[in-house]
Amino acid sequence: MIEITELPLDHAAITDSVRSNLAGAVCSFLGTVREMTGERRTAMLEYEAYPEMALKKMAELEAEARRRWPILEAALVHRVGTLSLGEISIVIAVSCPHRHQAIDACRWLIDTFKDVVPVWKKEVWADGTEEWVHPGMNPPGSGGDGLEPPL
Amino acid sequence: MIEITELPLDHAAITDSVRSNLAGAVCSFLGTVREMTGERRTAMLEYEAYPEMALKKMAELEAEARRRWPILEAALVHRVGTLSLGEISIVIAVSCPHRHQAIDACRWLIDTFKDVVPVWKKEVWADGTEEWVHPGMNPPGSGGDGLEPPL
Amino acid sequence: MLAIVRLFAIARERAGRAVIEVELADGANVGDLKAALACEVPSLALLLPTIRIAVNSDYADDNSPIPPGADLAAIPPVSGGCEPGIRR
Amino acid sequence: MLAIVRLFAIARERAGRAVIEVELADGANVGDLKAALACEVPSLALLLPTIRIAVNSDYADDNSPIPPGADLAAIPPVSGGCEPGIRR
Repeated sequence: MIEITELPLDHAAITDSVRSNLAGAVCSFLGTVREMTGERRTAMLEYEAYPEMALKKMAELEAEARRRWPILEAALVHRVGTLSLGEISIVIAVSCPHRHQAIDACRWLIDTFKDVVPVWKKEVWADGTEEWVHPGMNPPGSGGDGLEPPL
Repeated sequence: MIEITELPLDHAAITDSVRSNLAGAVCSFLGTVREMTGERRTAMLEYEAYPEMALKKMAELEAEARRRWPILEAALVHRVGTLSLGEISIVIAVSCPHRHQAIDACRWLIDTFKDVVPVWKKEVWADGTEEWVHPGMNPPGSGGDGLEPPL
Repeated sequence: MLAIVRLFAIARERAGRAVIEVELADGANVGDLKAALACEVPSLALLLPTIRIAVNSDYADDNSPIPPGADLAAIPPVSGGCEPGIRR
Repeated sequence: MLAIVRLFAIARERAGRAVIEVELADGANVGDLKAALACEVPSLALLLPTIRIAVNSDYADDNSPIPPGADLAAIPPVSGGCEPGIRR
């Protein structure tokens, strides 16, 4: 399952979609809207995607993960639009025969997703200001340049 | 949430129980009854626990994980009794501010759970034979001795 | 040839529009497109060093050719998911 | 003193019972208990090298004392969870 949607994510259904009698392990990752970033309080997040390219890159990620691990089923779903505190922005679920395979594949998928899939996040802070979260465009010293997606 | 139960595990409820507005990441691991082990076909699994000690060790695992990672909420639930193919034997769910924290904590919890928590599994093979899965008691060459739980 | 470029996120907001059309010489490459964008939309000039151009939904470097009719997009550094400021 | 030992999994099945009572000298330790179990239940003797004794729900080594009235259990190598034959 590869999907970009404006609807709330049903993590239970997404996790169930990867279960299999051939799997001994399922690993699910949920990204959720966190209220505090250091001392700053978030009011909500806005996610924007380039949907055609995002879906293509997500399918490439799944294919590459399947080359690296014996994945039985995988699901990558990202929500776009305005999300409230605690809501789920992304669900990645993977099933494999054994546990380390499922956990490693899930970790690689979320890490690589965040490097290459064109989805952007805007912080709407509780003080009313807004800020796109663009690694490499943020204040100097905040870290790497985000310019070299590995895929 | 620390629990040993004979009832089917509701992975969605367990995952929801760890969600928090302070968390940016939730990682859930499900152990499920796998049909094939090499060429052998499983009919069902039977799980047995020493419940008092298992609950104590599970609480110790959670406490140790909280020392190692900034865990907001954690849940460890294991089912006992007879499980059919595809059913869930264990759910471990963890929430943290950031994703690697949640994934690393979840991985450590499931690994350490399997080393120290007194829960045993009996394979009931499709050919009618039964076999306790005891690392170190299985045929020579199957690996380590399982004798030194780290906790 | 006419290049139609979609803009996203901070690039869209700075430019004040979601699509830019620029005229390129036939045989132009991605570097040429970025130079044209900087002239056409000065508010993008400072962002361009961090923006990647996608050609037909794949990341392209400055030497990549631009086929006529290609889907083009300006891709600011991505941040899908859930956690700012870590690991980068 | 009387030691009451709970048995689990393969140990329970080999012994044909879930609880064993053995008489120990006062001041006996876990090693003494294992020796007594091997005498009392010969079918356990071959398993005992891989079995750990839990005293009041903690793993104990052979030198650990056995307090009167302690909860005792014979713990075969554990395998909670989901995957045989990996990582061990």
